[in-house]
Amino acid sequence: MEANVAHVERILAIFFGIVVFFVAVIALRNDWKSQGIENQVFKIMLGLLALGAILGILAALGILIGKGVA
Amino acid sequence: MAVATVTHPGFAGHAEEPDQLYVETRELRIQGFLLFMVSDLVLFSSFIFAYLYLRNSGQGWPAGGPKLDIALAAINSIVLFGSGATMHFALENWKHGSFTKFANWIVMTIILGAGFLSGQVLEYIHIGARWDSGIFGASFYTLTGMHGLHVLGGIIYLTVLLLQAAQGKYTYTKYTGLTLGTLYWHFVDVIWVVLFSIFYLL
Amino acid sequence: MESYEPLPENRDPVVHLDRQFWIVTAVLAVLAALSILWWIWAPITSIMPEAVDKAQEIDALFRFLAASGSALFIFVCGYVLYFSLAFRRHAGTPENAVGIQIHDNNKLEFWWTVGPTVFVVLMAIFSIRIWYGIEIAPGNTLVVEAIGHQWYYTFRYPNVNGEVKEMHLPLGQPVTLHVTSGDVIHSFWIPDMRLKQDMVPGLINTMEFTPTRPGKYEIICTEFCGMFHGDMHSGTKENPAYVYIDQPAQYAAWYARMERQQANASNAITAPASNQLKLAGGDPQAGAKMFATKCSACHALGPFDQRIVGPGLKGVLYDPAHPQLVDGDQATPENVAKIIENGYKGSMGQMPNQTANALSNKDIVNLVAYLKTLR
Amino acid sequence: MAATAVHAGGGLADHIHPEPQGFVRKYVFSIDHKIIGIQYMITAFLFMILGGMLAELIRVQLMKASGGLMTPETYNEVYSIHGSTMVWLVIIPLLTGGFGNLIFPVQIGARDVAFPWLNMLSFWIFPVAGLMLYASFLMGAPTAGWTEYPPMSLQGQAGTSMWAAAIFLIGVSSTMTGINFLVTILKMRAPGMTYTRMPLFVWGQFVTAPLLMIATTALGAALAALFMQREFGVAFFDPARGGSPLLWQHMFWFYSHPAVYIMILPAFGMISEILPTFARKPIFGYKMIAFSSCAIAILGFMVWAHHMFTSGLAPALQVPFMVLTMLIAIPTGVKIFSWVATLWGGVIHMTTSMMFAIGFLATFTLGGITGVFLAAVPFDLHVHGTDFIVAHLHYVLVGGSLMGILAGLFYWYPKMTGRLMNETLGKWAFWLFFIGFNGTFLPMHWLGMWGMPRRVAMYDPQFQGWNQVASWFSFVMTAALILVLINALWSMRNGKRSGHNPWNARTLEWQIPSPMPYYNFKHVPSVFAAPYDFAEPLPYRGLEEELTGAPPPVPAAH
Repeated sequence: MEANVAHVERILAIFFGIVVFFVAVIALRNDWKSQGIENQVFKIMLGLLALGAILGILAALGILIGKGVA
Repeated sequence: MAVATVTHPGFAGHAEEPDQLYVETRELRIQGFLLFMVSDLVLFSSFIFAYLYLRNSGQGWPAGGPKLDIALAAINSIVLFGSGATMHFALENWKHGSFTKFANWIVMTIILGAGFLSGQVLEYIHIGARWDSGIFGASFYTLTGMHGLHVLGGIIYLTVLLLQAAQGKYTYTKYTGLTLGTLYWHFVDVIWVVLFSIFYLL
Repeated sequence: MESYEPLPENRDPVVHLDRQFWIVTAVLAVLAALSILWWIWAPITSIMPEAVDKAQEIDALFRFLAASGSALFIFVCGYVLYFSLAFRRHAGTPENAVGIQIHDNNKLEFWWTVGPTVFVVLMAIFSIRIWYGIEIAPGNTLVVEAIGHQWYYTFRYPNVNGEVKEMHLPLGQPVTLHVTSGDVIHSFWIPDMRLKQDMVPGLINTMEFTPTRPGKYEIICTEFCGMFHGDMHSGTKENPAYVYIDQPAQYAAWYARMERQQANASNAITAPASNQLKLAGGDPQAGAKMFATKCSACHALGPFDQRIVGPGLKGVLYDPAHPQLVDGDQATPENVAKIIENGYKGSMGQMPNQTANALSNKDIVNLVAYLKTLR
Repeated sequence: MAATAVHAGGGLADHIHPEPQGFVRKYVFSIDHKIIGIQYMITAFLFMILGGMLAELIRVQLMKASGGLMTPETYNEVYSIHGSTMVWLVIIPLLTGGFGNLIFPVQIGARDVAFPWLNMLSFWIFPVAGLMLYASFLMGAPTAGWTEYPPMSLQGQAGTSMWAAAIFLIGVSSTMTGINFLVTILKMRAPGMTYTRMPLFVWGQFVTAPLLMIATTALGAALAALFMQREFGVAFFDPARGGSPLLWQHMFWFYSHPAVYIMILPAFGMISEILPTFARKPIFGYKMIAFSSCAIAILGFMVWAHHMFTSGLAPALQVPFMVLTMLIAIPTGVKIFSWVATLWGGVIHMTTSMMFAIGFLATFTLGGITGVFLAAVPFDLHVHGTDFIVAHLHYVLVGGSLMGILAGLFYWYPKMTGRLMNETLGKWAFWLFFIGFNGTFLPMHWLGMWGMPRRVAMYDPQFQGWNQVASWFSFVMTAALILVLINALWSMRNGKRSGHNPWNARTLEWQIPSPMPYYNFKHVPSVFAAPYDFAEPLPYRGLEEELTGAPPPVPAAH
């Protein structure tokens, strides 16, 4: 049972990770030309969000796993 | 008046500068808020430094052994990152003048944030280490706890913003408060990218 | 608002340095030269002897720093004094008189940026050279451990069981001194050696030197360590922890006496059997793996004196030099297991316990089995 | 007057609010930066009296080698609170919250700081935190010095946690001040006030604000970790559970090294204002002074581990920290040389303020030179943790920061009260202070080198002679400070009326009445040059009505 839950979690994470990644990238592209300091910060944030989504996917796939993780 | 003054270069460009008292303009507030975020970032960075320092100081890592659940962490992180995306849409919709869409997206953001928090609670129950058992527990609970408090604060902040927006405090051209809320929420997300990496992926 | 007519300047507006300025400069140069000469020949050793080889180098650096620093100080203060007196507003000067209106002098500013830079580079090179000299260990050293306590020092010597209260060093023999603490941070400073290291719990700091002058020297604690920090120096009656630099023969006699005394004293100690683990059936290979991941950060696989944070563990169960463990118990497998289980906190520093190190009982059994294989 | 017409007719003045009338809104919970600055100063000077009393207790205790006045425990409490008070409750608040608030918004032609309410909050946290710090005396004060190294501070009495909480709160206040000042300088400069036209005091605040904002938060993290370990057993600094006592030292000095620049850069700015004003001469090398402040601030973040040369830092780290620390000597040297050159060829008005500024040059130079000594690791191995350090840090903090503060007090006092401080008393105070200060701290240089550790309640009797010298001179220094205090209080009522510009100074704050009016400027001025050309007309436009005309138009309500 425990393993099944983890399995479902991983699949969900991968699926939604891809969604979040693309949403972030599209938002970034739409925002690309906007001016003003807050928008510059938003762009950095969206880029990092996309990066985070990739990291999440990789973790769920078991490609990137730290030493301390059981 | 001396004639020389008028032709002095560098003067022409500065026609209208802030000339008021107690009116905090959008520009000032955003600037100040960004600086607040910088100092908050330093707070997180200090603890991240502490964690990495202890981990690498040759005193026997991992002391107080972590048992982290990578699957839970992955889905939980994606939930939080997703809330960043929904918050982005909320602000975009406000800019385009749609209160209903804005409200929907911000409610979704709040729900996702709450979901993340419950995921964190699950992780806390799941984990073997205690905060006083060793440096892993100390760093993990301090950093994720601090982040969790930021998320909690963010949820309250967004709720207040939603209520204020519903009461008509912001207009479709004057919405500095909403911008700040979005900035804050993004900040909380992005910090989690770092924390997720150093605790689960390193 | 001010008036707009040109204001009277107190001097010729052409920027030039007059004769008076150069006379003052010459006087200051003489004073600076005198101060440099003073620092070159200052009788430092008549106040504080240089007890070890490194002290001479540090004093040389100090002479260099003090000489250049005092020359600079004389020039800055000399000019400040001279300008403030020479350019004082006199009674007759008009109220709206202004000084010479210069803003910049690129050449001058360039040179007074380059000057300190050159000085800093010189000083850095000098300091780094001396510092490497201090850090690099001479071969064939006598290894001594100094341990700070609230509020006294103890010392450990190879082949001497337990801790001794005085430190004796043979003249001319290179010494490696490991310092650590059993409770809070202390510091180990012998002014006549010009050397100092903090004694940090959980950390071993090292000093390397060769004694060059026989005598009795004070040890002083300079890191605040609690109520009687001020009494933690050799001048106190309770724990006069002096360092004695002896002639080699004298030292040998003292050392032999210590070996005998401590051996007799230590036979009295009996090992308490507090261990619950069944040590039979440990897997040395699993233990070796566990050692590499959990222990090797702090423990070397070398002799006892080869310390990283804790002592080296090669042959810890068979070591005639250290028949006792750090907590004073005899070196039996049970007692080793007890230390791994409970951790250690005492004069030799600190070691995390089983829970903090995330070791299962099985791991401990394996580790002990592995340590048994090391001879 | 075209400019005036633009300002009067531009409608911008509409934002001016009526001045609050009730005592509480006007003087207690005020959001006016000038009132807040004065509040900071009064509070900080009160804490300075307390901290000074503690200092005298220390000196009396050290008159006898065996101690005698206090038990070692009490002595440890006394010097810990003395250090904490002077650093966090006196020098930093005076330089940033006090003089910063009072002067720099006016100097850039602003009517207030960017976030006046935040400014009020910053101030009110400060006395509360100060009282908390002193409340720790009742709970058993911290005893491990102002640096509170664990594991000593983990053993400390209950008040240590209170201490950590108090300093954390002060940190919050400092951070808010830093943000506030930075936004103000970035966004609210008057038209034409470019970065190279800002007075150097503004530059001092401009480089200090990021330090306040960034470094203080790092200290907050360290304090939070200490608090959590003490109260909840969270294992950060406990070697038995894998923690490291050195972690605290890293986190603490990452703040506290920039903090020493927080404590000196604004003073540099003050000196850079006072010297040209009284020498009637442009500051020499304006750009180099501004640039070197930036260099010091940036380098300041990279040198913290030079406080840990004996702590067991990895040998490979010591060399870069040593070299970077020595590099700070270069911008500092450039500043000192520029100030000395500013004196040359001037028409020097020897006012009390100028005497303090010149005294600053002498004592700060000595403090700076011994600072370079300490950067050299081999020499530091000898004197670390001794009275030599005490001498160095007091030469920098008392001979530097406090001299700057006193110079600034005499200089800007008219802007607060409209009256001048008494010059005769002031000159007496200067000479007593200068002699007393050097007599107190100069002997500590050789005491430290001979083997006198710092933070000791009793010591080797061979050092008693020089310690007594230091103690006697410290009484002279205290007398001087009391004289300054009496002078300030007496002059509030009885000082000579100053007029708006008693020193003939050229920065903006001197072009408006003393004490400064609620709105600072009736019309925000335009600026077209740096303020240091004493032979030229003033480089401002739009100030014609400041001293005479009608008050600014005030709407009924907002």
